[in-house]
Amino acid sequence: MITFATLSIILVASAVFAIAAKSPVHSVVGLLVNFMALAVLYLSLSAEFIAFIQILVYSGAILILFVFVIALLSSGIGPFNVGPDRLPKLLIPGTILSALALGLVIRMLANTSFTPEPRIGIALGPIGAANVFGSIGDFGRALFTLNLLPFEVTAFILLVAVIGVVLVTAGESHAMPPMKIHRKARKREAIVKEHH
Amino acid sequence: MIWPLVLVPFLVGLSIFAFPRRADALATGVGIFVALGTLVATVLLSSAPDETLPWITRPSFPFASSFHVGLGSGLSFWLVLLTALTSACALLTTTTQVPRRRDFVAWMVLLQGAMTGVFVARDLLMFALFWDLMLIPVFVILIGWSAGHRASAWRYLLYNGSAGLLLLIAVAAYGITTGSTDVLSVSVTYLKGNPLGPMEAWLFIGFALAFLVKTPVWPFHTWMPTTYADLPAPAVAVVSAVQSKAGLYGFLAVTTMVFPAATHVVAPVMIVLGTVGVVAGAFAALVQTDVKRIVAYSSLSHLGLILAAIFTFDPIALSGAVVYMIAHGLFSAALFLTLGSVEQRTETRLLRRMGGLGIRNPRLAGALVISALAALGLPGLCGFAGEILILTGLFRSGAVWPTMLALVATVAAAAYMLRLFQGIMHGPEAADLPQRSDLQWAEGLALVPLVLGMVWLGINPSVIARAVPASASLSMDAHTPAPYDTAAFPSVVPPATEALR
Amino acid sequence: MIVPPLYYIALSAVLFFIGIAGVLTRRNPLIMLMAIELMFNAANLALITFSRVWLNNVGHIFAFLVVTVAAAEAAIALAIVVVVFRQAPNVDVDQIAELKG
Amino acid sequence: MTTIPLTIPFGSQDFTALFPCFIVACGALLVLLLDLLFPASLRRGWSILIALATLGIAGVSALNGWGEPISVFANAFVTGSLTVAFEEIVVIGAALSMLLMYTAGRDDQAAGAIALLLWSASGAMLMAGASNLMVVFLGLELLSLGLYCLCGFVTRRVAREAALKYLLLSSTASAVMLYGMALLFGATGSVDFNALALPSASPVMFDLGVGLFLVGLAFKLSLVPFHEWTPDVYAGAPLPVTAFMSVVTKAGALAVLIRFVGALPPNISDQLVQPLWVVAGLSMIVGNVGALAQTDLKRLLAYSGIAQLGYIVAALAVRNDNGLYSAIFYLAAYTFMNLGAFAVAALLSRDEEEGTHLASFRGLSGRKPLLAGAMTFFLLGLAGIPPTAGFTGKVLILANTIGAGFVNLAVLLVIGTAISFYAYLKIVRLMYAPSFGQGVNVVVPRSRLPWIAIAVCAVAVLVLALHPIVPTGSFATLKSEVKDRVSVQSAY
Amino acid sequence: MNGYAAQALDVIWLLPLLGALIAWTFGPRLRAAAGGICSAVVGLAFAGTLAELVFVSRWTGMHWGFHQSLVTWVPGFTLGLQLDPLSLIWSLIITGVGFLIHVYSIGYLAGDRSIARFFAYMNFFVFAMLTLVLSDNFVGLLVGWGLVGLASYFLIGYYIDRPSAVAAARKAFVINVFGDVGMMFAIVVVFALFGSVSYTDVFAVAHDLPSPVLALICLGLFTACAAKSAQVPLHTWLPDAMEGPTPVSALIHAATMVTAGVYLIARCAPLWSSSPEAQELVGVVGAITALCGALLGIVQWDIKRILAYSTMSQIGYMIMAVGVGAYDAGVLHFFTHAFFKALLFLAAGLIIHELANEQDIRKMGGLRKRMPLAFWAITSGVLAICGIPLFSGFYSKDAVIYGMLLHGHPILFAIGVLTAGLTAFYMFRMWFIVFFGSDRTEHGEETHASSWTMRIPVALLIGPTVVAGYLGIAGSASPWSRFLAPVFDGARPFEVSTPLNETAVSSLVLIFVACGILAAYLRYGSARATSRDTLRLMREAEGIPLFFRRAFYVDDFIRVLIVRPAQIFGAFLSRFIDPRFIDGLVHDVAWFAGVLGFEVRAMQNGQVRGYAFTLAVGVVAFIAYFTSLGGVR
Repeated sequence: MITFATLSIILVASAVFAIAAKSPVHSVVGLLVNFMALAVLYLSLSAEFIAFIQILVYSGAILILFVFVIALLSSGIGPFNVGPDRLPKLLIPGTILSALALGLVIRMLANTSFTPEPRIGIALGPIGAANVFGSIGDFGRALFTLNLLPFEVTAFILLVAVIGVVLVTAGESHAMPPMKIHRKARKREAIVKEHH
Repeated sequence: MIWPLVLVPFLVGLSIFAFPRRADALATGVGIFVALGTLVATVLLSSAPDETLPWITRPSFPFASSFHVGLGSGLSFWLVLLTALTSACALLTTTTQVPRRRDFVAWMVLLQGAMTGVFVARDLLMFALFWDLMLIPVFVILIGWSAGHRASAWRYLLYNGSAGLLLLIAVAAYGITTGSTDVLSVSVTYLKGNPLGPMEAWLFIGFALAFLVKTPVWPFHTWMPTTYADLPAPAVAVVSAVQSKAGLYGFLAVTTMVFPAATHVVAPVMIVLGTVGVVAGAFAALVQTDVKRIVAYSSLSHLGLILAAIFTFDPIALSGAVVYMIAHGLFSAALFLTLGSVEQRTETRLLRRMGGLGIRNPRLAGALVISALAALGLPGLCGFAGEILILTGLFRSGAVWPTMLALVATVAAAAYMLRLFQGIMHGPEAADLPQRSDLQWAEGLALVPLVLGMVWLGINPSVIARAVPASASLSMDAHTPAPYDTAAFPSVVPPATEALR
Repeated sequence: MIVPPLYYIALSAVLFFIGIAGVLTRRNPLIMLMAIELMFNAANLALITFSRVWLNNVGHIFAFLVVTVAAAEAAIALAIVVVVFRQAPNVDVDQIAELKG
Repeated sequence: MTTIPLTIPFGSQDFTALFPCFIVACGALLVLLLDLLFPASLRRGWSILIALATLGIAGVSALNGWGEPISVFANAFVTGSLTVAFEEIVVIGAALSMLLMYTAGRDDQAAGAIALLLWSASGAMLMAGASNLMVVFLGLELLSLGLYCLCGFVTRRVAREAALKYLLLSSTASAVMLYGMALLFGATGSVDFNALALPSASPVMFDLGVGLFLVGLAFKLSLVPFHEWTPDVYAGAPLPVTAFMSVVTKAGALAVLIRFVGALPPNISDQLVQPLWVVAGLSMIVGNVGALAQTDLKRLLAYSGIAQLGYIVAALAVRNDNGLYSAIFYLAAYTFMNLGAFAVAALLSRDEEEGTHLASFRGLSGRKPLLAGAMTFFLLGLAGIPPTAGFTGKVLILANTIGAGFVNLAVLLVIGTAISFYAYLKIVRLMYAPSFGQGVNVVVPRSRLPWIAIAVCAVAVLVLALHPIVPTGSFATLKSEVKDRVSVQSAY
Repeated sequence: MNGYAAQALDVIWLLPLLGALIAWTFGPRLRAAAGGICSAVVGLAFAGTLAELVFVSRWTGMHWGFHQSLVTWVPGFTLGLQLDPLSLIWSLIITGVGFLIHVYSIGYLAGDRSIARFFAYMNFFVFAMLTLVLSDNFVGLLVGWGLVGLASYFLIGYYIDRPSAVAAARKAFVINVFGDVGMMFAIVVVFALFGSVSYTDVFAVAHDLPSPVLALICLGLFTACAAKSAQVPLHTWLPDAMEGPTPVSALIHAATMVTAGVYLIARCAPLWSSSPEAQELVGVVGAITALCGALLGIVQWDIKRILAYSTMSQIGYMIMAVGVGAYDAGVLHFFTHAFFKALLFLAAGLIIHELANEQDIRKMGGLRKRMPLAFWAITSGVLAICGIPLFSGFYSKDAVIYGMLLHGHPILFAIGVLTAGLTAFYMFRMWFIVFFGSDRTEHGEETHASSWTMRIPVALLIGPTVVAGYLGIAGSASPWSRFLAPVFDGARPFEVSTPLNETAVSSLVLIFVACGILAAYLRYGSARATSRDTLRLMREAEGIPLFFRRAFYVDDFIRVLIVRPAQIFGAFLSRFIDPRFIDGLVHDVAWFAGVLGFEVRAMQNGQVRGYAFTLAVGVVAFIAYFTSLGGVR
């Protein structure tokens, strides 16, 4: 219970930090903490394989990708600039709306009676043991037998990701020069015209 | 064999679009040929049996519909004839009056097909299909060939499109309630055994609004003056002659059959609306400045009278209504066609800028005056034949006030029709008129059959007077069925006699 | 399970709606994407909790698939963000509003 | 430590059932591979050809599944008439969009784009038969991920913007849907649709799960108030992608919706799906009203699509075969009418500029009468004016909704349609009004392929209107599919 | 023979139509020849009618003369023609006088550009008038009734480029249509009650009708009479109708068409005889018309308008007579009036023609020597109209006036006598001013000589003007009454004993006539009066009270009370109700939809966060709904 409480506090705090941080890099750090805490929470739920995946994929791959992009976008034009806020009034309603929805869901959860009847298919066991609920063996068997179809579909999803990214960015290499140069060129044209 | 009456115009109309761009004469010729062919074929097919093809079937669909066509009721036959005749005449006049003739002719032929479809449909859904189909040619002609502002096209669409949707929803509801929409050739007794219950009122309202708008009847008429004024003459001739009959045909042949109870319940309302239209149209026509609007408002007046007649369910009035429907078709077509010729010569539609055209165009003046006289109900011409039957029926069924008001409107009709005719043809010649020759052969040829029809119908309306759908004159009281019997015509017990004695 | 499962669900709900709030209030597309990742993770937490409760490992499979999809989506999303904002002076979704009406 | 043998419990029947879906996905690989072999100038043409061939094979092979529903892959996927119908719509939509591919991107991008399009299509086909929350999610993502990229693969700024907007909003909606799925899983202990009808461990959680799931579907179907992405994304995306999106996404989501709603416990499902009818009614009005003021064909069709999907969802309010059939019928009609209109726009497009601004339709009847006629025909169909499939479809929807007592939906449909007349016929006016004839350059299209699409669509719209006959063995079996779901796969 | 005669009836009836069609179709080529053809056609018809007279006189015992069916009009009901003594009399006048006037017109309109059109109209009129009188039913009657109105309209407006003619024509037609409508109403009632509109059927049961119904029918019919025969207050078109060429005035607006009302009442005698209220009404209106016509005739200066008012006044006599039941007298007065009024018009036409269309009598004077034929013709006509013994008018008018007394209407009798005096005054006023005194013409040199085609008809008409009345000598025993007996036998109302016998009445009338003539002589004819002519006449014109000059303000009343309100009502409907109210409502709805469209556009502001917000609102709404269900199972 204490573990759960501690993790909850960490999770909520890091999540709030992640979305409230000024700088995206701070957000990434917040998110990193969040994902780590989640992985611990998964362990407490006997999902050891998912916990590893969580750290590997999320913290290891996705967040690094974010850092990359942050670096890429801020390299040429300095730190992130923010333009004028077109919807300045959205901050408070947005927050209120989310809180309202959360309140509704919490109220629902508070009033509900949750009576699952666990199926006795596979036993719970300590983390790290083989062939217990949540172990790699258990997971792998399920993935490659009954859930073969979803697994195969993920192959195509990853293919789509690869080809899609190539397609989107391939267009870029042939694209117009960056806007600044473009603008300069236009200004020059205008000056030439004036001279005429 | 009835199918070609509908299909051929569609196929030909579409194929005309594929003609070479400058093939105006060819297109017109083909269009006229189709119309005349329809005319001849209709005469030959006058006693052809109904034909049915499945369309929507159960159980995959909630109700059954079929492509069911027939010329059975005499009214359909005459209206199809009228459609073909006016189309042919209108197309003849396009030779001088319309630019981009190939496309125009194509749309006109399509319009003819759609209107024919409305009149031969024996299935409610098919009826609704052709009903909505009539919208588009008129709309396109309004935007493509109208002289006026484009608002008229939208107004036309707004009124008629919405009303068509009401018809559609009512047909759909009818289908789901009864399981079939193929009912227009079923005997009325069968329908009496299958009441729609409380739904009948709502369904009838849907049908009735569509019919009232299309006719149009006061107060659903405000689309009409602008539409009639802006449509080119050949198109408006067909629209006013035939399309306006679709609504009346609907009341006469459709609602009486499908919703007999509701139709009888609303009769007083309809008579009142019709009568208001009679008066409003007549007086409004007195003060119009645009010649086509004069005729438009006069149509409102005449069509209102027919509506009132239909809802008396009196055999004489119904005969009159049928005669007057055809009569109105003839004279309004002739009026608009002549006004088209006039507009072409004067290059204006404003009455105050016209005058003296008859001095150089005596034949045009002759055509206009005969049409105008038929319209104002001059005894001996077709308008009178219908009018007196209608008034007799109205009076006989106790509608004394409508009769009186209709008579007042007739006086007004004389005033506005003469104002129209004299304003155009008489008086000093307008100084800045471009000098054009008298009626060209095509225009004249187009008017001849219409004028002959007006005279013939005025002398001999009995042929058409018989064409009352059986369901229309059906009395609601089961004990005194009054099926329309020609032999019994003069000896029908006059209900008014008792009232007066 | 010592901790009632609904607590986990409540926690996931909190994370989920923090994610939603992030999408609604932030203008930096990267942070919006992170907020969306947060929402996916909240759903994952719920899935894994339920999986544990029902002792049905299909929730794990589902969570695994979600992680995979999230990775693919992140890749695509970041590629799009890069091509959209590389030329833009501001990394701010508010400025990307050429399409409207 | 015992090793449990790893045997795959699926046979040829399971794989055959998914063959159409797989062949499309593999066709994409083929396109990518063969792209390396062709000279640059021919690449696009060959890619399109291969894609069409693949889709053709898929379309034909899918017909095998027609008949009784059979569940495969441990009830992750269901074949049968319903699935086949949606698969065919997806295949046709994809094939017709493929014919417009000449209008978008450079030749060297074509293969990639076509591959993505095929993968998206396969995602939608997966959704057509998905009967498992996971498969739904994966199908949805396979469909969407490809589309994010396709929206932004051309260099126009608006296309990129569309991609970004689509990405952000769609991901959010996916997350919401995913959360709903998690709740459903929690309430039922299973991801199988068949478990939905069982008594749930927490009814309230179940309800909320249904609600969030429906949000996700409503977003994909672009129903109000989840519609706002639609106009912007349609307007920004390249023309063939918009065309594809407007049909295929909807077909996939609709299939899921039908199956999901059918799987809900009958005694409470009315309450659970009620918001859907509200949303459908709102869509009819907002969609048509929004279309009134548009000046771009793609935006107009986006709003129109919002409304049309409103009609289709309204048709589902009737919980029987007739309602289902009318929805599918209307979807098919919408597919052809919509894609036909896009095909016309494709013929008006130039290299750098898509011919979707309404101004490019000015005086079209004078320049290209046949094209104008076809466009008029499609627009009439969308407006529900005969003789088009739109008319027949609308009659069926009206009859069904009225028959089921949803008179208010029928009335909203009629009001919406009346409003839409203006929106659609505005284009007809532009094409036929004489004074607008001048000032528009004649466009030489890059390819005449869209003509094929136009011809197919026109014929289909007419034939569906006049001969809407269902093949034998229609969806009469769906009811049993819905009811006999008491036996839940014990494997889960 | 009877069968042949009946078959010939439609030939007689259609001959003029044939002429009209020929003249209309080939008009431009025929030109002047059209006059010959059309006259010949009418002449033929006249000959045919005369031949029919022979048959009819042989079967005077038969009740209804000949009958011939034509077409089935509506199921169960056929239109037909019939020829009985009454219609025969009218047919003779129509074709006979019509023939003369046709011939006259050849000369009168010689050189006119569209003379063929004129003759087409004239022949068409003859056809229409024959339709009116030969029909055996009310519908045919109404057809003829309408068509004569049409012909009259065409002919009044013959000079289509003259605005006053066009206006006069329209006025005449509209008022006539008002009459048609009245008849239509009557027919509607008849048709609705009896299911038939043939005379035979209707008259057979006329006596059994309840009197309000009968009165209603008669009222409708009388509206038609009043409009067609220019009875007060529907008379205003007649003076204006003089815009037409003079032969038209002679034929239509004097001899035949305007007397159709007389025909109608005579024809419907069975109805009238059964309805005392209707008789009363008709008699009173006729008397008022006779008096008003005479009064207004006094103040006119246009020769044709004088004759027009005199026509109105004389028709008042006829209507009065047939109204109260003196059918023989009324019809006889029609008969004689047809001749002498046609003669007067034609002779006036001679003058007008010679003076190059001058119609103002103040600009005439002293024409006695210059135009002897016209002088003698008009003199005989004036004597006839004033009822001087030996001239036809004496017999017919006295019969009318005596008829008033005979049928118990002393007040009408008094009016009749008074009017006779006034008639003498205004006719002789015209006579003196035109033919005596100094020559005041302004166009002395530009006169057109009248051709023989004009002179011969005038000369020929002088004969019947004198002798036509002799048929009516000896009252009910006269050949005239015997001839008409089959028509009116069933409808002869009661007669009362009179204090005065016929001779005394004649003497009384003659005294009044003499006074009138004397007054006219003193004011216009004496040497003293003629010495200071033009100026005095002009001044006298100014002195006439406005009340008379504006013809009792009837036109103004009609304009203010009917025409203007109708126009205002129409404008209100079409310029306010339609666009503002009905269309406005629809327009507002459409406008609202458009505004909503722009609202939707405005909401679609391109901000992705905004879209997300909307989406979130939807999500929250869904959450709220689904959590509120409470998990009911």
